[in-house]
Amino acid sequence: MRCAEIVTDRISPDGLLRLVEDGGEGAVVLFGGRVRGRNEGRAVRVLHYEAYEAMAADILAAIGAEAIERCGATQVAVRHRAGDVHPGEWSLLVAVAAPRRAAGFAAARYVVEQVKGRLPVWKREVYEDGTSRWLDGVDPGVRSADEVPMRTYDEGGA
Amino acid sequence: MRCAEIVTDRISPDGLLRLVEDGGEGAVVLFGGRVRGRNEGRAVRVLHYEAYEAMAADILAAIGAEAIERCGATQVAVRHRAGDVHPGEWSLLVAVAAPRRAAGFAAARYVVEQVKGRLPVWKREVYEDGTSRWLDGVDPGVRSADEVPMRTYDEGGA
Amino acid sequence: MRQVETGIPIRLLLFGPFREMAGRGEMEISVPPGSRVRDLVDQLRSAPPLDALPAAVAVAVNRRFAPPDRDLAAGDEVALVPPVAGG
Amino acid sequence: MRQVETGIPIRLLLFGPFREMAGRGEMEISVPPGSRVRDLVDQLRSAPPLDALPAAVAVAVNRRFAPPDRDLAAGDEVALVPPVAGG
Repeated sequence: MRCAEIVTDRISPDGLLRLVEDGGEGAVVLFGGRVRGRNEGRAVRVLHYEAYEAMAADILAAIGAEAIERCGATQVAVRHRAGDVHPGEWSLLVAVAAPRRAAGFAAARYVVEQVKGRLPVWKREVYEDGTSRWLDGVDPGVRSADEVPMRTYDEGGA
Repeated sequence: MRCAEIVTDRISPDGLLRLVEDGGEGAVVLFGGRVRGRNEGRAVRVLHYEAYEAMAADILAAIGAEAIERCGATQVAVRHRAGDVHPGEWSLLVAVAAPRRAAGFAAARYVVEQVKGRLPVWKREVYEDGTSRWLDGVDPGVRSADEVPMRTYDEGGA
Repeated sequence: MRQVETGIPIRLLLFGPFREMAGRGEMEISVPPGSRVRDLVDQLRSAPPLDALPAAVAVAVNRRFAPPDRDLAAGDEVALVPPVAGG
Repeated sequence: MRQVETGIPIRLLLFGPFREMAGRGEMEISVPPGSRVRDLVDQLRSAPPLDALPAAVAVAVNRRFAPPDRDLAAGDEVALVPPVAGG
């Protein structure tokens, strides 16, 4: 693990890539999620991220460690924004290094899916017309303290 | 398609990311493959890439177009090195932008697998002791001119 | 009065839509001895402002997701976790 | 001599291990009229320096992979494609 942070400042791919590049591994995979200027036909002014920061930081670190252990990645760096994020800005960046491409892709995808499925973060979309709403979320489930939820995903799905 | 090039100069993730970033899509996925300093226990001095450059450029462009059409990516940029590539340098960089993460991951993976499976490129590994050898390749098959080979891959495999 | 004296003090955290429902993000509350997570949720749901809590609500105790039968202890930090929307 | 006069001129490209086998990357050759890709490969395999070509070899005609029954025409650029190792 090189980094697992919830931050209010802007984040950049370069910064994250540098954190995982120095091990000399053969494969590096980066995922970046950005706020879009339009959602479901409406012009978005800003996406406000609310986080249970202490818990989210713990979970982000756990997700990164799981990606190393389960997927065979060597290095994982992940940053998630909190606060106001404007269209075009990155909200989530994940960088992984791995000896092989399959492990790299699997680890990056694992981190992204787990972030979406269990990170205690909520987002309120604020539109250009001044209205706003909480975006639909995913039930993180009610689990025992030591149970790590596994989610499967369909590579070809949405 | 933003870029599909076989180049002898060094390539960088930043440059490729910038090519796909400007569309404002929600998901960006980058894959980078690097030359490793050791392979099967031997110290590598340099990896020499030989390419059938004209055909490779055509195929690279076709692969990118297929990733857009089949996987739902919006932008694809791909660069592959030719000539001498030293340990730590990127040999292949793929950047894709897509409306959704699944399409982004699928497209990036598609490009990487197709590059490995059908790009007319060969590599000779030169070791620190001065010896060298051609690395094992994959039979691209003998196909009709219009048939595009499809390869399946195992997300969890090597 | 006896129940209040022997009640277990809990720090309740509310986020996102639940925070808006409650009108605040943090509450100091008291639950009867022997209460479990499900008892706390039932108690909250029994009266405003959180009477509109969904039937199944994820709960974290001391920053970890906890099952409904988890016992509560004095000083626990209990968070009601709405459906999450990271990424 | 007649065969040479009516032979079809082909530009043959060789890469990687095949280039090393042949000692050069490019050859101008001539094949009999009516030759297909498989005939050319058989012809090359019949004598040095390419007699060690593998039984199944991928061939590109004018920069596209071509099947064994593809007809060859004058001026075609034919490449013998060893197993590829991109990435």
